[in-house]
Amino acid sequence: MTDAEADLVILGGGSGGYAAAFRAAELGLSVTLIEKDKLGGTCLHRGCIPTKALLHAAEVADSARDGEQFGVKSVFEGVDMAGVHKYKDGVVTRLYKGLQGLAKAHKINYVEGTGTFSGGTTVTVDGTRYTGKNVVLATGSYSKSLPGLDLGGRIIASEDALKLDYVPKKAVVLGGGVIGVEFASVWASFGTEVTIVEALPRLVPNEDEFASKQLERAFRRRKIAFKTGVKFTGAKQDDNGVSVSLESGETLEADLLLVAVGRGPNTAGHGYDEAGVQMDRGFVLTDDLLRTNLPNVYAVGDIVPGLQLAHRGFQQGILVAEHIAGLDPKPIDEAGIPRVTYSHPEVASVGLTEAAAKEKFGSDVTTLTYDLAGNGKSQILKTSGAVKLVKAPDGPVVGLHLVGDRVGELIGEAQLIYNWEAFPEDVAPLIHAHPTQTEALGEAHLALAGKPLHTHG
Amino acid sequence: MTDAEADLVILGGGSGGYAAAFRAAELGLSVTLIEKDKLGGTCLHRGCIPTKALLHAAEVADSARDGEQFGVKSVFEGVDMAGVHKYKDGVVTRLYKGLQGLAKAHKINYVEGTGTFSGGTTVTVDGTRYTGKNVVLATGSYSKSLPGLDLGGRIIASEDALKLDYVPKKAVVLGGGVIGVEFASVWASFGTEVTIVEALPRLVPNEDEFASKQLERAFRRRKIAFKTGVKFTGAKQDDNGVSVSLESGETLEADLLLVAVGRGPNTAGHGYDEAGVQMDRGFVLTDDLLRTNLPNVYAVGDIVPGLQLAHRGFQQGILVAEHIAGLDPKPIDEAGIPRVTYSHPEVASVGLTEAAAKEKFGSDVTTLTYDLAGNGKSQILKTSGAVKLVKAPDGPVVGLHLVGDRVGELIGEAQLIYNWEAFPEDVAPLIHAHPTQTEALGEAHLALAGKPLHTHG
Amino acid sequence: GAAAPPRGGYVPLAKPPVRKLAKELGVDLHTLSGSAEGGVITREDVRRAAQP
Ligand SMILES: Cc1cc2nc3c(=O)[nH]c(=O)nc-3n(C[C@H](O)[C@H](O)[C@H](O)COP(=O)(O)OP(=O)(O)OC[C@H]3O[C@@H](n4cnc5c(N)ncnc54)[C@H](O)[C@@H]3O)c2cc1C
Ligand SMILES: Cc1cc2nc3c(=O)[nH]c(=O)nc-3n(C[C@H](O)[C@H](O)[C@H](O)COP(=O)(O)OP(=O)(O)OC[C@H]3O[C@@H](n4cnc5c(N)ncnc54)[C@H](O)[C@@H]3O)c2cc1C
Repeated sequence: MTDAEADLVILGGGSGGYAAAFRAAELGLSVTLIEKDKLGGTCLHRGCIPTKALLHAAEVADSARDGEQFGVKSVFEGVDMAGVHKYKDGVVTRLYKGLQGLAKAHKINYVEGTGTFSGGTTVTVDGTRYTGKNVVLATGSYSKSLPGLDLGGRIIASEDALKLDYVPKKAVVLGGGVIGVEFASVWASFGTEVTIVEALPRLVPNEDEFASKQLERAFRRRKIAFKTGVKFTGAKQDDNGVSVSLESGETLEADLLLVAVGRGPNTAGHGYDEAGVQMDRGFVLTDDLLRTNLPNVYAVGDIVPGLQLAHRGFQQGILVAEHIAGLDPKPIDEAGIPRVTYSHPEVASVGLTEAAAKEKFGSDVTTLTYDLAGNGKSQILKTSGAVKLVKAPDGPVVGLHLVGDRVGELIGEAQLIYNWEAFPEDVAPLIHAHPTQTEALGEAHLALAGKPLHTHG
Repeated sequence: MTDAEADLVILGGGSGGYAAAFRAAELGLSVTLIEKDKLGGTCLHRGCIPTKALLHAAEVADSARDGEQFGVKSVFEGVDMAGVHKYKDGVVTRLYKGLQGLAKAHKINYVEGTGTFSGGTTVTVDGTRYTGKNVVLATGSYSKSLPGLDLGGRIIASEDALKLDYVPKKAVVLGGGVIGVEFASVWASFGTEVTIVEALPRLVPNEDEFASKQLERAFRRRKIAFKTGVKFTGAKQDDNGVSVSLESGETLEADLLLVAVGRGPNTAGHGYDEAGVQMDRGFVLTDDLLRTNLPNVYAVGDIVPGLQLAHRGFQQGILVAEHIAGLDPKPIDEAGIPRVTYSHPEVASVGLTEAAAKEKFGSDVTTLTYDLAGNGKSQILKTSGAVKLVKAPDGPVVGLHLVGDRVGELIGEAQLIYNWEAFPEDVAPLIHAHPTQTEALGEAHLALAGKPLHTHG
Repeated sequence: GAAAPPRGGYVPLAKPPVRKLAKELGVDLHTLSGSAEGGVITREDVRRAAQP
């Protein structure tokens, strides 16, 4: 095979890699995109999309189960996992086709195969050398486990959990972060007895404490058990089940143990080390324009320390492409990236937690919490939860935190408020549509601006 | 009874009236609020809230009916109208209690009774004269009918439609505006065969044509029949049904005819005319600070020409209170008030339609439409629809129009974009959370800024 | 409650995206007087101020 050149060679066709590819192509650069598996990567095939399909099936199940509360004579007779997979795979396939179409339209040179970074700005695939004016590393992440805990059989990671062809009777979920909480929520809706084990003192420990409390309250009501602040010590499995032991001495019996203790950077065995890419605990280190220590070598997505989110990958990929094309993109404010946990109820946030804001701005930070009990649309949905705002002293709103069914969609507005550094007084005059859940955001800003409408002043 | 004085006397305790009352009280004014029926008015008791409860029950019904598409074995066995009303009334009652609590907390002098505006700044209730430094007229609106079409029996308006204790087999809905479309949507979900008759050439005729087309396509798929551009000529009823005749010569047979041809201002018989309040076709005329032609007499809500929406009433009520208290509130940009039709699918908009924008800015207005087929979360929900943006030449985004299930919640973000006069370039760098429906807004702005991500460039 | 309403703090007379733009362009809004109604600082005011 002859060697090939391009303006940009990208290793890995996940969220970060393909976004860089598309944006670079739009800007007139020639792009080679190397992917060993499927365009779209983790998010499309094993992450965001399939999990959210499961979560929607779970919502449909809950809705049918609870129909009577709304005067609807509906019956829930269980879940047909083959049908769920058909639905889920259908969604993935359609989006996958769309993505492939976009790659074609952008005239991306798509190379199927496993690439190795060979130093300089060259990636080698099956002996062929692809040399770019620039290289972007975007090899993503993998499900981690704990020392001594081997995946296999009844001990599974999210990849296998997505393919399960039955609904477990009892499951233990190790890890109360976003992935653990989402699967716990799905299974509970499908009828599984779930227990979450989290070493840190609360569920969704990266969120504001307020959000953890709200979520824990909701999970308690849903009879999703959780043990926080307790360490896992070991798991044993046999034909009948898996038994999970905790530091507390307790043992949990289940059909299945889902290991959701985080995702590690997929940076070993691809030549990074050998080429001298600077790394820390496996993550590729970059400056705020995503440049590694090597000239013309960038990194994006889950291999870069920070939030492991698809849209962060998109944003980073776009930034890198624009920087390479000679535009002047601004560094990304990591706190301005919206975060959503799509469980029932949802947790959504952007900006700083109260604790982080106090660290940054001192103790004069103000906060305001608005309960969804006062929000008509949330009452109609029969969801509870709240909105919490965090405000810098004499400054803008620097943190927005929401818990409740469907509040993930409110993060679009919240994202503008945080990133445009709006003051409560900017939002307050804009009375929100009635009755929507967005009104909860509106009311919170009204109250923070000193002019509450539907709250006690 | 002795006569009473207050800084502010408000006639009518609906959205507009109570918002004025609460805000005025917050600002230290003494307030008398006169209401002949129930605090909360049309919106809470006969409008926004009960209709949205019906629409949510409808969503639950659809979800149960369609469970199989998602792999959920759910069965829909019909609607139990007694149960629906229990749910709906439960929501209303809870919010009503909250509102009464707020009135108490604000120390509003709440007067139950029918008031008559006696000129000056006095309202009389059962012989007692309530004189304010200022008066706010807020008597709301009523369901109109057409000449020769008397309500009664099988010919009903929205008030009765909300109380119906059965699901009609066949219904004709006269009027394809927001109220007609919402009831059509509910009944179709409950199993009714519905035909909408609209004299104007399209459903939701106040919306951008794009939205009408999208909604009509969706209704066609749902087998909701509609006849647009055709005039109603008469209706006859007997024990077996109602027969509706159209100008086209066609006759529609049904169990029920819902008349949803608009709402008229409730301004007759309350002394307005006698006191010399300037009116036009029954609507009270005001300047942009909601002042009538009479000194210290204001009007808010549905009696003022313009959008008949609860949150417009809130916004106007707040403005009036602030103006009276000596603050300097800015006039409301009517186009900046978000509009949502909560049907399945929803229609939401803020700012100008393309036609209005072209009238204002000339033909160089640009538009961009993003189809929800490219939006992962919409695919997961199995909803179709689109987002349309309208942009002023070398200017900001001046119109945002959305169609699709649940897009009503995206109007919060859209409202900030319109009212803050954002350019597509302001929104584009803020990559939205994946996978949410807000991404459709994000992608549309990316594309309009010339940097599409998940669209063909 | 009777508690004093929380003070919102100073809001420069520009819409949030314009403030954000000013920040990116290194324009100090306090040095500008707005050209729009009510003294509101517009995008053009900021762009003009940003020109060398
Ligand atoms: C269960 C789960 C749910 C999630 N849900 C969400 C969510 O709802 N929202 C959200 O924002 N994020 C979510 N995420 C995270 C999201 O999937 C990741 O942040 C995102 O995929 C990271 O993109 P990436 O481009 O860095 O890596 P990846 O998407 O992992 O892509 C890396 C690609 O590189 C390829 N590759 C690796 N090595 C090589 C090689 N040597 N040669 C060629 N190709 C190679 C891989 O095959 C892969 O396709 C979820 C993740 C999981 C696991
Ligand atoms: C079916 C339906 C659905 C709707 N859905 C929505 C929606 O989803 N979102 C939305 O924003 N809007 C919706 N609306 C519109 C909304 O209800 C109105 O815009 C809003 O209620 C107007 O508020 P108002 O204060 O002007 O009048 P009203 O709410 O009508 O209040 C007027 C009050 O004045 C009282 N009153 C009248 N005359 C006297 C008198 N002489 N003495 C004492 N009291 C008097 C009445 O009893 C009433 O309580 C809907 C309306 C209907 C009919």
